Amino acid sequence: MSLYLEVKNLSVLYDRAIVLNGLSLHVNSGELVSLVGPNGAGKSTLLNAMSGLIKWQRDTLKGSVSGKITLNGSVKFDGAELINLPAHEIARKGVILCPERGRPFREMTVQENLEVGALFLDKKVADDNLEKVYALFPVLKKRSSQVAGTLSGGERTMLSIGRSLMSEPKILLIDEPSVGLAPLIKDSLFERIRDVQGMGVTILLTEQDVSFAFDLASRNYVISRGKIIAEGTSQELLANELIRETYLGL
Amino acid sequence: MFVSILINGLVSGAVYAILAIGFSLIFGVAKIMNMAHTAFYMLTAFLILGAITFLDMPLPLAAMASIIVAGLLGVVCYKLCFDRIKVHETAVMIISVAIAMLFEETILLTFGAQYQRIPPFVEGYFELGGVSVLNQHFFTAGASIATLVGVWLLLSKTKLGKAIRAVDQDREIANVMGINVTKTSMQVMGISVILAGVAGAVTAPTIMINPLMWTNPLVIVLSAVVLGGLGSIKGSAIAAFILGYAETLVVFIVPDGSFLRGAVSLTAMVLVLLIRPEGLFGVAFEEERL
Amino acid sequence: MTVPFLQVENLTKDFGGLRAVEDVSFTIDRNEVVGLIGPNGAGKTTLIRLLMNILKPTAGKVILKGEDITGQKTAKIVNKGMASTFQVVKPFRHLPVAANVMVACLSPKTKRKGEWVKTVELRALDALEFCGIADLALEPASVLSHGDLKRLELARAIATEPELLLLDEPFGGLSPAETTLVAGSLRRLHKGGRFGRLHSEGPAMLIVEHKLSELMKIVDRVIVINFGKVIAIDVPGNVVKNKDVIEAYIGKGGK
Amino acid sequence: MWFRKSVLVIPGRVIALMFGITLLLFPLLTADEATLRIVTFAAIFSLYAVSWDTLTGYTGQLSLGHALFFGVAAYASALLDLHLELSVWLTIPIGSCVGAFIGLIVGLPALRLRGIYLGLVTLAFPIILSGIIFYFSDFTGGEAGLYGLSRLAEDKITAYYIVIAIVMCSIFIMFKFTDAKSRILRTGLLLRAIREDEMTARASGIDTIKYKLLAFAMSGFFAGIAGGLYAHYIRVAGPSTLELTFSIQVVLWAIFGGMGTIYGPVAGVFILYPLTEIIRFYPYGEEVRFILLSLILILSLLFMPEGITVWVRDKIEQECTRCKVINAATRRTCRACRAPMYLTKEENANQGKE
Repeated sequence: MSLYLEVKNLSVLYDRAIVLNGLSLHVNSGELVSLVGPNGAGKSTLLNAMSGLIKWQRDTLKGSVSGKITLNGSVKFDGAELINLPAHEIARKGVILCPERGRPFREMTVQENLEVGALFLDKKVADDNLEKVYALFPVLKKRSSQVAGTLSGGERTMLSIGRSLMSEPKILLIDEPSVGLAPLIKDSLFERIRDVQGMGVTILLTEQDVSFAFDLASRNYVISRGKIIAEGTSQELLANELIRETYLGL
Repeated sequence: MFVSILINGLVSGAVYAILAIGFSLIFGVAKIMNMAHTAFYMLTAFLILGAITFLDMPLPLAAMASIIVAGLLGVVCYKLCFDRIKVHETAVMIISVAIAMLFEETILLTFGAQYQRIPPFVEGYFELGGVSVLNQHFFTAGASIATLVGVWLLLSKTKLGKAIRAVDQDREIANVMGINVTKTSMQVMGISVILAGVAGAVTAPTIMINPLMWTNPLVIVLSAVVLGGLGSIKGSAIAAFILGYAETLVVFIVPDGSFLRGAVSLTAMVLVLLIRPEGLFGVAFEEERL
Repeated sequence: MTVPFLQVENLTKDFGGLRAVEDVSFTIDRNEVVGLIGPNGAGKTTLIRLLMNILKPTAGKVILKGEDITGQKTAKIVNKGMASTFQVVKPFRHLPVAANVMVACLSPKTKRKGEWVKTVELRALDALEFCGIADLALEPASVLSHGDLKRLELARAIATEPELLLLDEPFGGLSPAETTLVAGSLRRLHKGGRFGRLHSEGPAMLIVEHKLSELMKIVDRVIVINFGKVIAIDVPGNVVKNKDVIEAYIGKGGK
Repeated sequence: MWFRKSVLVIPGRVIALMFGITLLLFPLLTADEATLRIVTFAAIFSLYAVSWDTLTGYTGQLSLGHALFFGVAAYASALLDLHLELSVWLTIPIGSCVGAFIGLIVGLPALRLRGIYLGLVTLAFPIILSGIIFYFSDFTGGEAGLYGLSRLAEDKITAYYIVIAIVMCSIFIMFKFTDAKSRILRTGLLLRAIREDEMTARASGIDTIKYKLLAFAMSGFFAGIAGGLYAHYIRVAGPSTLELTFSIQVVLWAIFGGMGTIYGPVAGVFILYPLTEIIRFYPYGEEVRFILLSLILILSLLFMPEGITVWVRDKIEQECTRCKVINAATRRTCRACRAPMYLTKEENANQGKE
């Protein structure tokens, strides 16, 4: 398996507050890797930094919201350096973020939401992708002309995954897919994520729900205070008493 | 009476709607409170006047050229001013006021302060229900509504339109979905100013034009945008029609009270906001209030 | 029969169609430390916001010291003796850390004759010292790290001299060593007394937390909620054995 | 001693002090009535701009219709003067109280609205009021306004000193009222807290509603003083004091000078207002003055988006990173804790690189 995505020494500072502290990790092609850790550990910040959002915030908002932002390190994807690319270029290279709670475009219909994902592709490719997404998530087809703001939590997450699939991703960065979902919906989402992986898409997801993440992923990282604390398969991590107690809270 | 209220309300409502849509587009996409928006409307009217008197252009050509020039000027303003300090939202707002002032004073200097007239696009008048209505009014209403339909088609059918709406609703997510937000913002600035220009061109023949004519519509547009719920393009258009009709009604009920026009629509806005702080069509998300 | 210190009756909250908190009832006594646990999205944070009236409950009552405080202003509730920390910390970013706490020291509740105006700075410093971040007092809050912000939030809450403290993930994002430290301070705080010029009334506490091992050491009772409903209220020893609780936490497979 | 320690060593305060002294000695420097008039107006408008800054810069309640307070007080003073023939020393305070009362009324929607929504609602009030004033033109004078008010004082120089004294005292009160570091009044800290995050302030037990209304009332009161002085100085209270441009003008001044600082709006007014008046005396000045003014505004905001005083302040003053005491930028060690200042500069530069 080839090294696909490699994050090296990534640091993010909001003013002088360190959110990511020289973090490194890698994802191989075709893998499903999970990133678990408590609130405020820096999971979302990591995904945002990889997808170019932090860079965008740094350049556009210039700290008007949360102070001066500093971003250092390297994110290599398929041999290309991403850290200095604007977010839309990163997306066009096939690294797509599914944000926490989906964040659909609320006032657009489900179908329009999906179409936005493929705006930079040809119409024909976009239509094909739409078919594929509808086949994967029949529930979205049922709701295709409904305004996205009225969707339930699970549907929003599915919509955001579907929206990312529209842009023919090579790697999906899914932020907290299971947050706030009922067990039944969690289970079906679990299956869908497996299906997406089956389509040949590499996935990096963050989770607070350790059992959900560990069942799904082939390899896991434990993150705490902006650093990777441990890495390994679910069995390895669960076998380690210290990590289980202090970081996973099991 | 009823017919003329209907027509006049329609005319002013449609024009305000065009202005309000342009304003809320650039506000939604680039977070710019463009107080110079209606100054572009005034500018276009005077560009047309200039093109007719100094360059002897035929009216339709003059109108087209003026709208395009205004649009280009808008993009230049965006590039030179707004884009460079977009972080400081208050500074952006003040710069737009300064730009509006600059336009106003330049026009004052070249054309003078007196009221001037632009010939109508179509001559003559028309009897309807016992009232004579100028054909120009029909033209203005028709052109405005055609523009509104055009904007609606642009926003709902084209790729650009979808990109604009996506950026309007969530800039960050639109960005990570592969949309170039900076480029879209500039395009929207162009579109927004062109809309203001269209509004100026179609209204100019129905009123006396004057360099100070941008303040009153600005107040109406601001209240329409807030009344409709900031960020809701549809809401601001509908609110613009409501305010347009409210204004027309006031003029009919209190004939010599044209100074009350602004006051009444603003009172309506204040009352609505007190009852529904998020505007008529805005959505309040309780979960996000903290 | 005595009136319980805090009594929550049938508290319910709807978000649009979603019922985030459903028919929650429980009581807390004056000298109790109670844990509130449950999986992500179970409604713990919503419950705390409902108690503080940051969100308006759809139905139900909150009774503090025998007085119905449902729907009263948040500031008024704080002045009646119930304070809370938030999971998402929002400090006054451009104000120094000390000033952040001083704002809480200025609330009417902490007003005591004569010494009030003079001791505001000193009491704020004492609160910071108690939480272990006195050395950062002059820095603006925007430079604090996540862990320090959590402690600032705690300092702000205890500076209002509460009788009941609602803590939303006080250990969230803290390292194990820091967690032990903060847990220790919470225990000291609960005993009450004076810390420098800071007066602690030995508040009762309701603690929302994910780090169960730490939590179980300091609490007297645990409330478990899932899908907005209370599924168990018991002493820590029994809760871990409760079948419903295990299922809610580990999931149906029991893996 | 206190004065030498905390005023004379800080360049910004030295400039403020010199400015104050210059204002007091101004009539000795020039006897030109037109110049004196410009400075008097600048003083009145700076009080007006400072009152806007208290509300928007410090408390974060965007007011786009500040002319309301100014105009209402001007009209109230004029009516009291013309109909009840009260003395100037009564009409201005009563007028300002009316301003404060109007502030409270406008403040009520502020409890539900925030940001640009609030700005738009405040923008509406003066326009609504001027509609009413035109409607009842018999009582209010309509377009021409109320004229023939009694003078502040018989001669110009006395009037100048009255205005300067009142304005200086008012600005000093507001400086104390909004100073977050003040040890006497705590309102400054609370207002800043409300601007930063209202929810956190409430959770700290602060009744934010009370303090927001207080800010509105204070702001209305001092804008009212400015309005009363203005009306009595030019002896007319007209609808121009309620115009939209007059509301926007104050925002221009304050943001040009630097929002959220008391000295910023003062500097903004004292730079921009005399400038627009002086240009008039030059050939073609009358025609091009607003063009020049807007160009100056655009350029200065492009390079100093946080306002001119903030830009200057950052050049001449520096905060010690250790003890947060303000030092002159030229100092090499902190005057309070003796920590080396140049080191902290380097530290700041290196911050991003670690």
